[in-house]
Amino acid sequence: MPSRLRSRLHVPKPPARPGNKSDFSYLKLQPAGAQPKPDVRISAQATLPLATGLVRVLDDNHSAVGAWDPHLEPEVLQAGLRHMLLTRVFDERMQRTQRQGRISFYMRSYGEEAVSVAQAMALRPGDMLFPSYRNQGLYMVRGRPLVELMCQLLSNTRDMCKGRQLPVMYHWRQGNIFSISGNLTTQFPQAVGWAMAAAIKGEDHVASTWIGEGSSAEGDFHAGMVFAEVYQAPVLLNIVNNQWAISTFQGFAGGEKSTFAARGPGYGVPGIRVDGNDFLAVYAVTQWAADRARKGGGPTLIEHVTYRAAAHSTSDDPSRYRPKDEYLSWPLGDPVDRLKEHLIAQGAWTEERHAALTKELEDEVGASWKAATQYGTLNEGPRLDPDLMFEDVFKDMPAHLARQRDQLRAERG
Amino acid sequence: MPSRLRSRLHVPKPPARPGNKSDFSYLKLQPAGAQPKPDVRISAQATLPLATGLVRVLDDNHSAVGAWDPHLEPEVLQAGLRHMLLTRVFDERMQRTQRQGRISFYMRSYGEEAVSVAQAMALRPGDMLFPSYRNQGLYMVRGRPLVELMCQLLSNTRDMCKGRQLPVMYHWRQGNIFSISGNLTTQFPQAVGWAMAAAIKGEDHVASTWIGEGSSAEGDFHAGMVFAEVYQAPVLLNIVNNQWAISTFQGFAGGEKSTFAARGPGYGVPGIRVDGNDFLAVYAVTQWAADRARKGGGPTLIEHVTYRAAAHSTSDDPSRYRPKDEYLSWPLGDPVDRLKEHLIAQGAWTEERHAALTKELEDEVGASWKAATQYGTLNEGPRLDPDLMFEDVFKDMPAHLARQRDQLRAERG
Amino acid sequence: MAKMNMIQALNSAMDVMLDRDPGVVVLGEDVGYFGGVFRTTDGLQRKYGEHRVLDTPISELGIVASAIGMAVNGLRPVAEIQFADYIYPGYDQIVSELARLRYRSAGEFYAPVTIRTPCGGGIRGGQTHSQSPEAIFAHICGIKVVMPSNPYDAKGLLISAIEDDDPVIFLEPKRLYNGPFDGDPDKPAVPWSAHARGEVPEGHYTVPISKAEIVRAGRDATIIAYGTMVHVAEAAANALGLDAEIIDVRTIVPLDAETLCESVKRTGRCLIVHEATRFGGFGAEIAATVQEECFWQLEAPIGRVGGWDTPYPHAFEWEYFPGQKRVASALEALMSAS
Amino acid sequence: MAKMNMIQALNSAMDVMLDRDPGVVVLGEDVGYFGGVFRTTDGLQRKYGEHRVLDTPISELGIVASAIGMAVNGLRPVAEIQFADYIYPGYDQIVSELARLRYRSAGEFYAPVTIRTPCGGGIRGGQTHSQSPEAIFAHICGIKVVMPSNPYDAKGLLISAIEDDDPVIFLEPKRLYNGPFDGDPDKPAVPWSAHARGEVPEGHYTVPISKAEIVRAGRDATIIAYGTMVHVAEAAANALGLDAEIIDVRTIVPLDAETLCESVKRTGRCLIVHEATRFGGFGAEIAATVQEECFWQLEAPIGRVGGWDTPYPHAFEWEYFPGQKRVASALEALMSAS
Ligand SMILES: Cc1ncc(C[n+]2csc(CCOP(=O)(O)OP(=O)(O)O)c2C)c(N)n1
Ligand SMILES: Cc1ncc(C[n+]2csc(CCOP(=O)(O)OP(=O)(O)O)c2C)c(N)n1
Ligand SMILES: [Mg+2]
Ligand SMILES: [Mg+2]
Repeated sequence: MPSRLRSRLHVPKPPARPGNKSDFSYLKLQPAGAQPKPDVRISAQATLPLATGLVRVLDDNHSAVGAWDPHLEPEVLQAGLRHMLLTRVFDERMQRTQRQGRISFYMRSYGEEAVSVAQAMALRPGDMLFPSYRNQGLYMVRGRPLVELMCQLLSNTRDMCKGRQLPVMYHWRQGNIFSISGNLTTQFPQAVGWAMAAAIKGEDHVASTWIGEGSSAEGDFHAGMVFAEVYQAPVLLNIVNNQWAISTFQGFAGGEKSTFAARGPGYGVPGIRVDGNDFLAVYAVTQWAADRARKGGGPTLIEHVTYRAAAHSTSDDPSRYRPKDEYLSWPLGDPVDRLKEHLIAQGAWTEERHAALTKELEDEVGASWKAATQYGTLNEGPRLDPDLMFEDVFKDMPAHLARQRDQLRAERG
Repeated sequence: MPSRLRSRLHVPKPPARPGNKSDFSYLKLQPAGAQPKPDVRISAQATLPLATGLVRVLDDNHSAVGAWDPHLEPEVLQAGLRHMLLTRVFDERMQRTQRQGRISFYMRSYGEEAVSVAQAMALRPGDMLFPSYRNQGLYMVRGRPLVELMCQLLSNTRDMCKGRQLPVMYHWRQGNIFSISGNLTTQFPQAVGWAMAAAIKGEDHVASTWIGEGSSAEGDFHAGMVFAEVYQAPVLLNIVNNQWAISTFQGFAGGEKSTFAARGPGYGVPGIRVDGNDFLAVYAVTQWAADRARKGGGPTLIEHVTYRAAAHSTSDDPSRYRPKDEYLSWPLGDPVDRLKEHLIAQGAWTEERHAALTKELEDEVGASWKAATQYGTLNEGPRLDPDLMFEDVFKDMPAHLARQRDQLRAERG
Repeated sequence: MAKMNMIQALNSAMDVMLDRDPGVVVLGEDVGYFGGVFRTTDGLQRKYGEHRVLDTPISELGIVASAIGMAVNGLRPVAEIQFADYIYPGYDQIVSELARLRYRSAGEFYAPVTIRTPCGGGIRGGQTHSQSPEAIFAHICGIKVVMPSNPYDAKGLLISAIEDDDPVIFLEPKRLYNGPFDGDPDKPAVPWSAHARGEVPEGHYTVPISKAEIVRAGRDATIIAYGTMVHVAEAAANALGLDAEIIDVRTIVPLDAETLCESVKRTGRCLIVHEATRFGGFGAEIAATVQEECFWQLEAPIGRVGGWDTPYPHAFEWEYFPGQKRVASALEALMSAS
Repeated sequence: MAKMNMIQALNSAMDVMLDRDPGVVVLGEDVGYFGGVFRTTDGLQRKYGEHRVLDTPISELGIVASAIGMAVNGLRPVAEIQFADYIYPGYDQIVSELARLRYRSAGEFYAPVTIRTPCGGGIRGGQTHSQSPEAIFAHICGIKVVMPSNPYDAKGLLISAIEDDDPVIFLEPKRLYNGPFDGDPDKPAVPWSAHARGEVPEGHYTVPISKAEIVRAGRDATIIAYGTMVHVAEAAANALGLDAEIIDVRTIVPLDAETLCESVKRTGRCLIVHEATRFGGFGAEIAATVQEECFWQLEAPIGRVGGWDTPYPHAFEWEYFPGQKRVASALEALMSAS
């Protein structure tokens, strides 16, 4: 290999590394209200401006403006604020318990709470959700008791996963939330299959699925897009572009020369790029896409522009690969703050109520934690029965697993 | 499942099934010369009209018109005609030998000859080709002796694959043509890797790869697109949309609501949709994309609109799933006829010369066949040594394979 | 009872299940209008409509994934992978998702998907239309693996698979589609209509998953085989005039080790025959289990016959295929060991 | 000689090869700027530039496929798959392409790609960060499979793998990254610096692929193991005071059956230990081969110890892991059989 030649390979570079000043000038932004809201029967091609632009509702003065304003009642917004705040308080507390060694692992959704919360609120309870590991807000909206989530994190005797999954890999059949996989992007085409079945059965439900922008590079993304387009499946396909996939920025997933939403029209699927930190915009876009799907219009690809404010997980240290305080200069702000300011500007909220709500939620989380740890922690009893390890591999336990169960019993004495 | 509800699943339907009149009204066409030819430094987004339109050069009067006319010398066109005709004559003859039971399997490229021939001519010998099984024209242009191709088809003692591959699964290291895989689409991201290496080495070569429109549904397509965009790899990514993938029409690959070329801009990759039966248009588009790649502009996605005039393979009977004579109403005509008529209109060809050329090529193919069969056929000797079966699994034969080779020797007595 | 070849028997199984259970859907490349490249789904779309018998895009990943999603939404998908050699793009969805879903969700979610796929060689298909990948599924916990050797079993096992709430990989030895095959390609082809197991009931019946079958009782040795190799083994034993017990494994997971070991304990000698490459093949698991359970009764090392550890080469099909000669010489070695 | 843990040894192997051969490139998710989630490629991008140490999109399919293309264009890619549990999306490119290229093109094309990937459990990773998938590669002809058990071997074998013109799957038992692990999680961690095999030359050297190593000679039984289990087996044998011969397989394909069988012929007893699920695991191939070659010398059935045939559950890590107790009771059964 002649080393005198200069490589012509293009290597994407994030705008800033540790020690540099943060720089988000690469982000194509638009002011709130700039995007018109088309009829849901619009063709995929005609959504291109939506897919390359940015749907925003909340402006810099905390007002809701433009065609995408969903005109939600203050009670709905207050509920949204509560769910987002609960998500954040929950995340912070669980992060701390991990640092204390009481759970083995945790992943926060800090800075991205609007995505899950606004979307879950805009969907119906019968709609089926296929989340990634960073969508805990869905559980808050659908009302799963915190204790049950915590018991999963603790792998204790009430763990919904019976000790089999890493923390945060929840599922909830009754609440129509699918089981989270450790393998990225697999849920994306599965959601399409679920939606195809809803269509085959002539039912009115839609499916919604979430992946990170990094995960969109997997082949599963493509399979999901192609099947969704071919069968016009009633499904919301969400890419949460939080700018980072562990240590690689969104340019390594293909975000340099196009937006992720713009892939939609290429496939014949409408695409919308939305300010993922704008509760109202996310709500409106979700409502629009769900309405479209229910009316037989098929799938919509939604890119949520947001920022992963926390580390990837408790195993990660982002100060090794990006400026420590990058989140402070994120141009789309904080989703909780923005909704709070909007409510205050509307006269439907105060700093005092906010402080009180925060305290209330912290207490709720604290009390739930206390309750959850009664059922055991990873290191302290009571513990799940190890016999459970051999169940649910198959519906009925085959002979060789029964033998191994007995062998383990003997081993444990 | 309540069977009284009506399914809302959309199921793509081809315009015509056996017994129906052919109908190509779904095809979005444009007249020759309609598309402007942009500078190769154009952004991916700006290629959208090229990706949804249709680049054509040869008009209905057999003239070359518009900005994409590559202005080729008559000698070049005559060479192109010869290669296409040779491809066709070769295909026809091999089809017949299969029917006579002398080779086990064959796949023709009838109706699609312009794609491989014009592209191979527009590229340089040092450019690396990653074909599918329907690109035999590449071999004609690069000049591999027909006897060598035939020996592969015969799996005889001079088979380049040493008896290991199905017919048509050629390769040619010296001619820079990669080994064909039975597994669809795998070559697509491999070509991108090859191009990345060329860029890393600072070399000037480009890679070019071909898949069918049906094959574009595989995850490998997506990986190829993402890697090509991220690293701006110097590669031509060709989708040969011949309307059919065995029995399913292009709507089942996602062609109903968008073009295949239009996926390019979605990914941030320029896309061009070209009349695949127009030698001049294919040539020009290829030249443009290769020039772009060599100048550091990165990948181009090219959709060739053509028609699979023959059966999928000798194992297939298309009259079971499409009108028998559909090809006769294919609106983009026949690539050989069109180039021939263009040359005649230019005064650089005659019916007589065409007939003579046809005869010459038939004789050449006939003589090659005679020569090839000297080296054995699948059923008649001489045969390859079965010991070869155990070679090239690894570079050096490990002990267990040597033992198996000896065991087979004993078995054969 | 009707005469059916294996294709007709499989078609009949799907027909019966599409009719009985409105949740059953059939999907795959070319399976709908065309009826499949082997015609296994012929006529089903005409009968049940294009919303229950679906042509799909060419994406094995998408076929498996969408089937999982459909199954989670209450359907019972029967997915075809056109050739077993093309199942690998769907491998992650099978291994990480289909096989794991029940376990990781503690039983709340599960996906009763059946994946049918033609396997094995002997049809001049070359290395990408001849593979037998059962071992790479057998090692994955959470998925059942089945391979029939005749039309009667094929229909009964496929109905069992579709009715099973666990996912099933259903491998169809394509060389047996039209008739039994004893490994001799020069003999005239025999149709299933001339074979007892070509008698197949028209309606619903099941053959249980996880039960091996003693095809032929014998005292001198036990031959354990499945798929095409059951017939080859029988022919080889006959040619040697050996009183061998021949067992058709039928279900690879969960394996009916009891039936196998009980036989070997009686005969003291065991040969395992499969078409897949030998190294790391499923025969190794059988051999390891049999030697463990029957060590004290064994009179000779357990033999294994399989495909050579090379890809399946187009021109050397019959040198590659583990035919009667290879089985017979392994049997001779087995019987003479002492 | 320097003291290195396994991560440093692997890093050093890549460093040496990047330096010696301008065709060597390293690629994978997070391997570039960040240096890998286990820091195995730490510092390499800084030293060799971002055109030789590449961060990639999150697509294991794309990583393997692009590595194949690069290799065909004269480079020598070392690809990292972040966890072995995530290798399946690349399985088709590995099985159908990487492993087959040389064969199908009769040697004209080949792809000297090394795929490194951390495997095995014991780090509280749950079912998707703990798998040991060697068996699904061992069964695929055309690809070598290696698993080291200590820093010295890790570096020497990785250099051999990179220099090898055949593709190599290089499995790194991640529980051994920082120190030897004997299966007892309650004991304080021991660093490699306290172990003889933590002495690693800084420069270029190789450990040959396809050679097993007798880690400890012994007369009473042969324990065959690889990866983490070498250390567990040693501890279990010590605890029992058993004079066992312990063999580290090191290379799974091509298997050094000779060394294994020669030992078993001497000891007459054999236990095989691996971390992967037992059913259809690579231990089956070893057992099948050993019983075939050593039948007349065997004094007891060959034992196999592996992970249970379930996914690797987060909360039951140590009940799942085949630790000293499980190995010891298998050894006791092995020694008492008669
Ligand atoms: C198939 C697969 N490959 C790799 C990983 C390891 N991994 C876990 S999360 C992650 C990054 C995902 O980034 P992104 O999709 O952007 O989601 P985010 O974490 O930003 O929400 C990686 C590479 C995995 N879990 N699965
Ligand atoms: C991975 C894989 N899946 C399925 C097949 C079977 N198969 C061979 S060709 C083909 C159709 C391909 O159609 P298209 O890509 O449009 O190419 P064309 O034959 O029209 O040139 C199919 C499904 C295969 N070879 N590989
Ligand atoms: Mg991300
Ligand atoms: Mg096609």
